[in-house]
Amino acid sequence: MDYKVQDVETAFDGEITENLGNNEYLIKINNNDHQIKILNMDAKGIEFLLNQKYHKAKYLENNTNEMNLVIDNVPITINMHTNLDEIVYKNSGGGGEGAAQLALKSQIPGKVVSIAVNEGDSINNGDVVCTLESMKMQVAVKAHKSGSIKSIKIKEGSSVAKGDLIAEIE
Amino acid sequence: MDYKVQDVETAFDGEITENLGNNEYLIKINNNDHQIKILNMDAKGIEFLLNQKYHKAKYLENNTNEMNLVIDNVPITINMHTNLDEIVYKNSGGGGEGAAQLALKSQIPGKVVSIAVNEGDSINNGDVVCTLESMKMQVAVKAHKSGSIKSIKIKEGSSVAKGDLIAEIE
Amino acid sequence: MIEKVLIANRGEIALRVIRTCKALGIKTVAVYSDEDYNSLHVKKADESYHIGEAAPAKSYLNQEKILDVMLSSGSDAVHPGYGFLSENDDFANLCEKNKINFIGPTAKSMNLCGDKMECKAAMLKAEVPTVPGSPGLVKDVEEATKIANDIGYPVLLKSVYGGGGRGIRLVNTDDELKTGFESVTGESIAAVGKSAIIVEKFLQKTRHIEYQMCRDKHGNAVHLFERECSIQRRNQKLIEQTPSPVVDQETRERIGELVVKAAEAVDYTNLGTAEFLRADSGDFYFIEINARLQVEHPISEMVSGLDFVKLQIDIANGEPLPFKQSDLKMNGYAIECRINAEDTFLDFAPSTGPVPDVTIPSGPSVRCDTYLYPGCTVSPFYDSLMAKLCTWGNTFEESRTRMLNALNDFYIQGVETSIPLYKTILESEEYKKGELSTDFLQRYNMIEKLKEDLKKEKEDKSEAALAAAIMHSEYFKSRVQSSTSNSSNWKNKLD
Amino acid sequence: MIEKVLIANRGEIALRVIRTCKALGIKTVAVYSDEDYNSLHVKKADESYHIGEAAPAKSYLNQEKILDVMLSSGSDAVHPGYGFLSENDDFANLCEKNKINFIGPTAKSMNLCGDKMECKAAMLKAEVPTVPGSPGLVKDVEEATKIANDIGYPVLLKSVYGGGGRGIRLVNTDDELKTGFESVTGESIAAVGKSAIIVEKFLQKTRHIEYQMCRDKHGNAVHLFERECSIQRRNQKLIEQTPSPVVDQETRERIGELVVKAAEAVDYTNLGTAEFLRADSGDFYFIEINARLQVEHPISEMVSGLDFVKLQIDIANGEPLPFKQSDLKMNGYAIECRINAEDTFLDFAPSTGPVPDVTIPSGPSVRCDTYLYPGCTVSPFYDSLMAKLCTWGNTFEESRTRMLNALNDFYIQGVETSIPLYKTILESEEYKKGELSTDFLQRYNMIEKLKEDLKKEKEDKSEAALAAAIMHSEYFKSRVQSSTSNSSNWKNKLD
Repeated sequence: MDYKVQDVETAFDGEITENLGNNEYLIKINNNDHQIKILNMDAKGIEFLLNQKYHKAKYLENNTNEMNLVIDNVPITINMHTNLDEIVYKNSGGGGEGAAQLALKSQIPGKVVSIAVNEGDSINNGDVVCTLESMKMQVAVKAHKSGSIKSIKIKEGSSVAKGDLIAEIE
Repeated sequence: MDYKVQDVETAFDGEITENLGNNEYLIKINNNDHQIKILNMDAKGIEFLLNQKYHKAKYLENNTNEMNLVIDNVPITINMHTNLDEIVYKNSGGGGEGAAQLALKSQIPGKVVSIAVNEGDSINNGDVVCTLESMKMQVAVKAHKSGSIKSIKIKEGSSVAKGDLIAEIE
Repeated sequence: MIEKVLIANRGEIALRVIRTCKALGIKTVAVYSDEDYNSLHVKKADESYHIGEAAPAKSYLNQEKILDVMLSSGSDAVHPGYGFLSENDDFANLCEKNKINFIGPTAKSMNLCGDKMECKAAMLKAEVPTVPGSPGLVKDVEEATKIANDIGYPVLLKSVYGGGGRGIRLVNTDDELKTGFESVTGESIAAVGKSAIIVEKFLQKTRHIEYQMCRDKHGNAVHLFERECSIQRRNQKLIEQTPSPVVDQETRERIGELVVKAAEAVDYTNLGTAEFLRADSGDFYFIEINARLQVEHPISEMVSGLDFVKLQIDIANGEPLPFKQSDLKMNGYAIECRINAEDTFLDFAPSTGPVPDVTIPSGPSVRCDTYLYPGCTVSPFYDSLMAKLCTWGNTFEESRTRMLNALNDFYIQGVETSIPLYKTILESEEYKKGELSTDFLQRYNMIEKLKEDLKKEKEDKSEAALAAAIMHSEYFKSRVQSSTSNSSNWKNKLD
Repeated sequence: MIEKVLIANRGEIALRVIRTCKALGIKTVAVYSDEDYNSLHVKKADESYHIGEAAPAKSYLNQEKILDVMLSSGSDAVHPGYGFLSENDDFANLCEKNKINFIGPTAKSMNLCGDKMECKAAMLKAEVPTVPGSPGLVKDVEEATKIANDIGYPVLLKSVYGGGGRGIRLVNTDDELKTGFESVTGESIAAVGKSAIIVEKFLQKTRHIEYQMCRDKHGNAVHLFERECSIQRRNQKLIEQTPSPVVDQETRERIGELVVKAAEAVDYTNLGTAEFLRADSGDFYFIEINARLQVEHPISEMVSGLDFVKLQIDIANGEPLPFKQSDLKMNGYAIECRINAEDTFLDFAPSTGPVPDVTIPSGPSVRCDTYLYPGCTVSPFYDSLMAKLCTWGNTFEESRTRMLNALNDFYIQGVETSIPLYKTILESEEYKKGELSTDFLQRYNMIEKLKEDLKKEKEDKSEAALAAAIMHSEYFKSRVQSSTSNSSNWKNKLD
């Protein structure tokens, strides 16, 4: 089976090759043998020694061809496509995804302090759309693209959750 | 309803007198009013402010007329008899209970290092019956009563769990 | 003598104060908002009273309500912590009038310190050098613009009621000044309910170095050495250390004498902090007095061996200082990292929500002041400081490596934290060499370095992650298979 | 230079060693038995190897197996911790032969220290006073009885391979000596695989005061001050503190000089401890050298500011001591409580099993070295020490109250612990006044006091317990009732 770790260049090929008993297995990753000893395991996570070194993983949601897990506190997404070309890269810094979308969403929860634009205004990428307050800080929400404000979905004084729609820009 | 806290002299009378709303209640203990504010509660435990002071209780097993709980890390047994005379006192230091019984039980887990008596021997209260090893310590198990050894239930080198039968003394 | 203290605060600082009170046998009274009924300070105090809604203005800033609790609970003193009412002279006044011992400076002295312009005038009189800027409050944007043009951009706009980096903006042009003026006003009103602004020359490549002041009611004053707090973001401190790498014993004593003069100039009592900018030239400029216990006080406790909250209480009780300047010795090196709930890659935007699991680091010379516990919640209503992680070492290198260890041990599930950034900073050559400045993050591209570090970390963990993934897919299979096959040399291929 | 250390131990001391190695950039190799696969030292080390069954003889005492792991893992050094192989000169020898740097004294010096009689002879030669007793090993019970009658009962029987209070018995009569001889032999064989016994005069109302020795491979030696470890049960230390309340600076220096002589007399290298009995007269008698890092080393670290494991590694690397005696200053007061899994009321019998939940205390100047974590298990195969809780204070009173706070914060679910006893001891007038002796528990009826304290605690908690009970029974009722009645002024009587 082929694997691709997001944000990491190399692709991997991995399989279990032998059950050594006593919770120990041999696995092969890119043709290199590794020894695994499972210390604890259930559906939510696993603790194991890989080549004598301890690791702890928590399994988060996963679907047919993507697995999200946290290993040693590092969140990692693994794609299990056989066709690696299909893999969509995601950058931990946000940015890339949805740049072509209409929707400007809030990346933080907060209270709407002020709205800087009106419907129909034209706006440039990076212009301030509104200001949110959270944890005593004022945080500006900026346009993710240039265009005109199609609709504003928030009101001054209201609260928004992370991911809530702020405005549509077309 | 009448309550008796084990190892504590006074008996208590307690009831809920008023639901003040917002998770606050008035309760009466021995005719004194107390205010309770519940912070968290489920079947396993409760966190509350009693007269503005925080407490945390975990509920352990309880049967019809006895409730075992740990409050602020202090284990407490409450008897809910209406007839207080029936209450059996238990002392946290062990001791009293079962002094009339045949069974000498181990109060610790350990490995049997040596057995000091034979079946049929007569023995005095406090004499060493056997020696157990646990956590690198040798601990003597002593007779809980005077009498003769009816039977020995352990062997040298074997392991015993807490509560296991060591010998019967009659 | 103080016997019962109400702590008019929340979070780690409330816990910090409770801890010392317990050790001194002083009763503690906590107050809490709707948002905080499950917070640790409520659970650790001797008594806890609900004081209102989540928004600070309706609870932790509600002076009348807090006064009610002080009086009804029989508290004879109040500790304001930092933030909230700690530098509010109206509140200090209210306490004084009601015979509540306010653990801090007098309302009068606080008022003088809080009025940044009057304070500056007092310092000039006492021959403590200050930063060039507006001679007093500026009335409006127009006046601010005029002064900015006189002393030359860049300038800082500061709310005199701000503190901790809030209510402060760096502006480079007339236009920036205009919008900055509005947001500083807004933030200051949101935080403390009022606003008034001064303008100050912005010095380039400066270090933020501050001195712990300590003065009793009899006029005995000492300084408790310096702290360097140059590593900041948005003018808020992230990492502090003591001693400063650029303060030698001669400088320590020379500036220390100025600090004692500064405390005298405003008739300061109790503990406070005199903040300085150190220009690249080596000159020190007084900027302001923080008239309260500082967030970063633990590192000074570590090198002085003193309990600052005890010292505050003793001074509030009218006791004379038990030491002279010459009795005080600095011992070792301490570092503090402020563990914030924030997303470094979203311009340090707040990250809030439930924290199902947390592992708090410990070990030799590690101290962690925090309100976190497994199952707690990081609230959007209050500031983003979740924990103060401090380490001490016999050498700077020892305190630095202990901090790296402790950062690695610190696990906070559910919210984004500044921990990864601190690891990158502490491992950078610039930090190791003590090349600090208030623009450290930008100057040395720390965010970019962090990205590289995280990428490398992912690469390092790839094989282990893959192994975990393989065993996971295998887990269910093997559970199914185990019922049909029990071969100890069982072989299987995934594909 | 040491680059990779195998830690031939488990529990908190393995974690302690790993921590310093990490800070120094040295790789760590853990070993574990069947019982320990879920232990923290396995999870924190860079590599972890299984070495056998739970019983120490089959794993942590298995020299050949441990050597195999050292060689196959490429370890260039071994840290033995305390207990297990730490004072086994055969093992030190095995390491020396295989070019593994044994972090501790040479096999030769260890052998001399371990041979209590030869060690005593060396001390007498160096004019270090020792306790009267047998001039050498006693062959059998008969010889022991003769010597005991010569010097007069009570006497102590000691296995020269014992340590930490194991393999030691106080006997008052010929009969007691006979049974004591057998059990000391048994315990010593169980613990380290061999036994040999000496007889010593038992001094009345003595204090156990020990000195940290430190000597490099170039012959530079210092002492790192004393520790008083008088509070014991069954000759095992429970609570230690430094400085000792009866050691003033003059005494510290005078005995300290003897300690340096003692280290030289046995050509000791690395860190070790010279143990003394202090008679009520004020006289000090050397009893033995513990040729290893001591359990209670953290309190000496706290007052000296030094990392002892780093010091051990530096000395093992052949580095000269970086300080002279005159450079070393004692700073403040430190206390250690050994948190044992034991039932005080069952004559300190072991208490083992799963620990579903644990809260580890933290805070200013609190240090907790422990292998505990929520979900761990306390094993019956190894000793009962779960955690070492240490506090530091600028004064003795500050360290004492910090310890009481920390003991109150320490929650360990599932096993009996010595925490309640320590609270009673720390609150006793005798402890506060420093009236310590090795029979402290009996002399001041601490177990009885503990019973009273626990009874009072139950009384204090009665109302809260009752309230919890009432709400519990009502809980289900009100849930049922809430669907039928929502009156905000609802009244109900239980009966």
